[in-house]
Amino acid sequence: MPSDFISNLYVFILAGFVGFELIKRVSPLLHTPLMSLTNALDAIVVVAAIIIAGRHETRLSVILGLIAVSASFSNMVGGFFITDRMLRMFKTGKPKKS
Amino acid sequence: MPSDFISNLYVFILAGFVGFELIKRVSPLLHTPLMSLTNALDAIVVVAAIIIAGRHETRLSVILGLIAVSASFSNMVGGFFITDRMLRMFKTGKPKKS
Amino acid sequence: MSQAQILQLIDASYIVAVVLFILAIKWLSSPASARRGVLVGEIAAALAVGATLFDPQVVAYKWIIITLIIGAGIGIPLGMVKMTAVPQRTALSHAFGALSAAMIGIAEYYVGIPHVTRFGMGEIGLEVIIGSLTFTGSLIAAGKLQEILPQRPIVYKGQNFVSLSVLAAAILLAIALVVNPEQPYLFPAMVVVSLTFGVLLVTPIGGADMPTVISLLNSYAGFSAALLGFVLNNKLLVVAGALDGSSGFILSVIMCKAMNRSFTNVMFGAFGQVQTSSAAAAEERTVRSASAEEAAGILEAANKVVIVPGYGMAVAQAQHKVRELYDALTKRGIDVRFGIHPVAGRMPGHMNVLLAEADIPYDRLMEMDQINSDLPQTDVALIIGANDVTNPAARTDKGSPIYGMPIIDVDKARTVMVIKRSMNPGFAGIDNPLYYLDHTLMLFGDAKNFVGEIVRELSGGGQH
Amino acid sequence: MSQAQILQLIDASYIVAVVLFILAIKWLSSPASARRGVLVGEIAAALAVGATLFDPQVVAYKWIIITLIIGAGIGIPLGMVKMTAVPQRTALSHAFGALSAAMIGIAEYYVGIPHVTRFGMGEIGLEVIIGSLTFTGSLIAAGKLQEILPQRPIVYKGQNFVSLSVLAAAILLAIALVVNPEQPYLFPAMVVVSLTFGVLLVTPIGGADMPTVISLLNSYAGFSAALLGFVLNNKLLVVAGALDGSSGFILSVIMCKAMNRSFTNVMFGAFGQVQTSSAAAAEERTVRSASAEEAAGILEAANKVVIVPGYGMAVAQAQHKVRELYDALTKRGIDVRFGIHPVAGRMPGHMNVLLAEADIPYDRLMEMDQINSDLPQTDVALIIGANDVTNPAARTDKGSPIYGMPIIDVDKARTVMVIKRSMNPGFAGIDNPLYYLDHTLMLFGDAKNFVGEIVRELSGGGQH
Ligand SMILES: NC(=O)c1ccc[n+]([C@@H]2O[C@H](COP(=O)([O-])OP(=O)(O)OC[C@H]3O[C@@H](n4cnc5c(N)ncnc54)[C@H](OP(=O)(O)O)[C@@H]3O)[C@@H](O)[C@H]2O)c1
Ligand SMILES: NC(=O)c1ccc[n+]([C@@H]2O[C@H](COP(=O)([O-])OP(=O)(O)OC[C@H]3O[C@@H](n4cnc5c(N)ncnc54)[C@H](OP(=O)(O)O)[C@@H]3O)[C@@H](O)[C@H]2O)c1
Repeated sequence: MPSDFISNLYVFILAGFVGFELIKRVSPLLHTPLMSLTNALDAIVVVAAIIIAGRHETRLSVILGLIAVSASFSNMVGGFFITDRMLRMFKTGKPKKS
Repeated sequence: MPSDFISNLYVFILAGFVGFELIKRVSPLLHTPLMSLTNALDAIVVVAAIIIAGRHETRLSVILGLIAVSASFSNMVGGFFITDRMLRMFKTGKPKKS
Repeated sequence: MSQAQILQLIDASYIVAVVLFILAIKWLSSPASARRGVLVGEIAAALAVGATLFDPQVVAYKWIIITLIIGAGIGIPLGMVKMTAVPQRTALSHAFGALSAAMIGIAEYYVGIPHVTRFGMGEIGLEVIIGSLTFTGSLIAAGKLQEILPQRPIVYKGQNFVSLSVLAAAILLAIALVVNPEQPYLFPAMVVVSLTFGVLLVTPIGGADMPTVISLLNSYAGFSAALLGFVLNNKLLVVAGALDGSSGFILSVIMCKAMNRSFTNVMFGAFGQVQTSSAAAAEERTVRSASAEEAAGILEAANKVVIVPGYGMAVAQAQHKVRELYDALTKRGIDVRFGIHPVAGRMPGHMNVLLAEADIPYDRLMEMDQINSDLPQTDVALIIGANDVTNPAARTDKGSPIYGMPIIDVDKARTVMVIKRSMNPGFAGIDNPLYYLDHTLMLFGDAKNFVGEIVRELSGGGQH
Repeated sequence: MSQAQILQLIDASYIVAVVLFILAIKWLSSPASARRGVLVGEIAAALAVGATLFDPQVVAYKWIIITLIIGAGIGIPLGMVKMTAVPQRTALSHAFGALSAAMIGIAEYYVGIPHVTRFGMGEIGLEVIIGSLTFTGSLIAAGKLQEILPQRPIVYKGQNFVSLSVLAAAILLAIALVVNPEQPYLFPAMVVVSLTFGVLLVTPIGGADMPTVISLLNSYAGFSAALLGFVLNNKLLVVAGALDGSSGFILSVIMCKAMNRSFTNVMFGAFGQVQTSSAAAAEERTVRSASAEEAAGILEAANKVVIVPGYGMAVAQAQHKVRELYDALTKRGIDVRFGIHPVAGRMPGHMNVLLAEADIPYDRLMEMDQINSDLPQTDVALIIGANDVTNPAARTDKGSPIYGMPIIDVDKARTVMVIKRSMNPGFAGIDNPLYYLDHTLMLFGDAKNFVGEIVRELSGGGQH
């Protein structure tokens, strides 16, 4: 096992625990926004896509990379956009809270 | 910044979040055992001590390492021991729970 | 600035992004802080993307900028879809996410050979398999939810066997590649087989199980991103993927619990085939139905009303009419609250979003347990396009497919009124004894129109 | 087994250990699962230590085994101390932990030079500074708690200035070493200065603030371990250290909140100097005191009794007598519960442990908020060796040093009885208006004896 793998494994396990502890406490009220937000965060793969496409190695890698760029970036934009749209709709009856 | 440092930093930050989320939910009832348990876990530095002492490089490093071995191992043994002793004392009135 | 410095800045910005990502999810946990969560998420994403553009490896910008703009062009409309279309939008976004993960993995492979190590090959293989099957699987799911594809499960004999052997084939190809990464023709084969498996996996699943499937695909998408992080040794991806993965996983567990069903049952149970038999048995027993006018009268007489919305409210787009009803009743000093079942509708939190869209304050939306303790003291339970989530058979009838599923105990209320178009069953395809109780009134009609009529009655003039 | 394989197994076992460590803390959160938590913690530790012994780098075993045995020999007695000695034991264990962290850091430096990089030097320097100051600081804290050293803060003019400049010196030395790690004589200097700073840091702090200080030192010990993990690139240490560090930090925050004081005030406030002034003012006002017999009578007449224990119960070792009292009263069908203030006693959870030791079921131990809502319906509040945590001045008297500290509102009970030896103030050194209320009875005497007498009265025979 290369040492990179080991340290990535640590990061993965720990991030998994963090995610688990945080997400199981998200109020059911917000489960739909939760889905779209995590989507948007996941779309951070765009950084990898940018590098692949930007390295300009083979025609194939560039094309695949560019597809990945637009696919994931559309997720990022759309995900944040719709999440915020949904959350703006949540209002409390009692004056000033959210 | 060497790359090892970066990955250790990730691990540190994530572990910090995990610790924070978990520990702030420990019932005040158990704050004393919590202290002694985390102590015992912290005593895991003994593994580093064992390696330093075991590598047998300089007389100084061996001596310091051996001091570290007994200091931290005493924490490990004592910490687990007293934590369990305390927890054994916690009994509920209602039959069977803990 | 020297290359080394730039790389350090990129590293630093990624670490900051990771922290902000975690805070984003932390703050999403309550409506009060949720929007702050989105904001930091956006900042983090902008930071990471911005920093990456300065990466010395990136030499060609023109097309990246163009594709980024294209991406934004696709993303914005997808961010503006109607709330009722959110499920299919979500499925589609999983497809996109998985697509890019797969694309990058494939590119890595072809750029890498002949220098791909066995270990690296293993990582890439796994990543590409999961990415590909999630891609096609999510597309099918989106199709079913958009009702382009048939909603009901498409099943044939020995299909689970076929699907699983296709999966096995994909894995075997991956193993073969690990043994010797130097076989470029095996790689495309693996991709194709994985894509096929995605299709086979989702097609046989009934439309109403899609939400669970979506969340499951959500976690796959997340894990493929995390795996990509392993392949590229990019910890930002590992963290983001792990967060997304665990979120999808937890949501699907919650759903399965709320439906009292197991993963395997959802994935391979081919749930939701029309079972007219039980529905037929219904006809004998008598049902009392009522008009909008009568319904309005009963509501006016009540002090405490609980409204239980369901999938039907979503399809009928009735949420705004429901809001009008809520206003009319509260204006009369009647206490109106909403009982939200965790799996009411077609995705977790579906009802909350719709009602919030109609400006109903979220502190009026009660979770199942809260509302169940109040229902016995409730005068009227008004069910709007909900069915399974109110089916008492889940409590009583051991034989019922939904037996054991926690439900909203509307039958405990003094009067029960049910708005739906017919006696047809809900997605579980089973009859609902609730409709035959003496204190139940059926209000037949489309949710939107019927609620509209009630509102008109309440606002005095029933003349039309 | 090949070296590479062994190293992989060690890596694997460390990862498993990390997961188990996290589960250990997760399960500690509730009494029901807490012991399981300890168990997995032990398994993880055994696994990690066991695996490490096979590390190919380890060539000399004899002395390691011997020192391990010595360590166990020290640890076991330290694990058997009386519950009242737990605070000093904890302080001592921080000292040990910090000691080993520092030792290893120092060894790394001398083994490393002349090949220590600047970055590595920075890590080592920081690690050794924190380790050393935590070592001496914890020793002083332990000494104060064990009352070997004077409890009350030792202060002189401009002392904060002196302490901080010593710290500055340590940091400057570290920086000098980073600039050029090749100056072996600077390194010992840095260690000595850091050790000195630890002493200066804790000596001026009052004995009763030690618990906060302990938790703070706890987090330092944790962070030095984590830093050591950075130095040795050992992620197991990083995680364990981070967990320990955050735990110590959170506990000290909780304590400061519960005392309504800031970190800086605790660290540099030199809190708890005797302030007889206010105590003197007391004498004028009248106090009603009562005998064990009267107290017993009042308790017998009550339906709901709340017992509020404090530091006094700990010093008097009265918990077992209190248990007898609890039994005697519950036998009479009286509802007895305990109101536990978060900072009652001398460490967080102190009272819970003592009462649990005396076999009082933990579901009778109520947190401050729970009990406060019940106190108005309580017949008798019996305070045993508690003072500050019951001082109404915290609610009313803006001038009081503890103003704003949340307290247990015993004064709301119908009758208040206070067992303490005198009118002397508690650690905050301030007078307690509670004692002058009309419905307050002072029961003067040592907690253990007095409770014993009450029990004897209750069990009929007061003749002795
Ligand atoms: N939310 C989730 O995450 C999730 C996930 C997986 C599965 N599910 C399943 O989805 C179901 C959700 O339960 P549910 O009670 O919300 O929905 P349901 O059980 O599917 O029932 C919806 C009812 O609404 C009525 N309806 C449909 N269109 C209507 C319209 N235009 N106007 C008025 N009524 C209309 C239908 O009756 P008519 O045809 O007679 O009008 C139908 O009986 C549960 O079985 C749950 O297990 C949900
Ligand atoms: N728990 C923590 O983590 C923590 C941390 C930091 C600070 N503190 C501080 O410690 C204090 C704890 O409050 P507390 O009310 O528990 O204790 P306290 O305010 O210190 O009062 C203890 C009382 O017990 C009495 N006492 C002493 N020995 C006794 C004996 N043998 N028999 C009977 N009574 C005896 C003393 O009065 P007599 O001398 O008249 O008997 C004293 O007034 C708080 O001020 C808190 O801020 C606690």
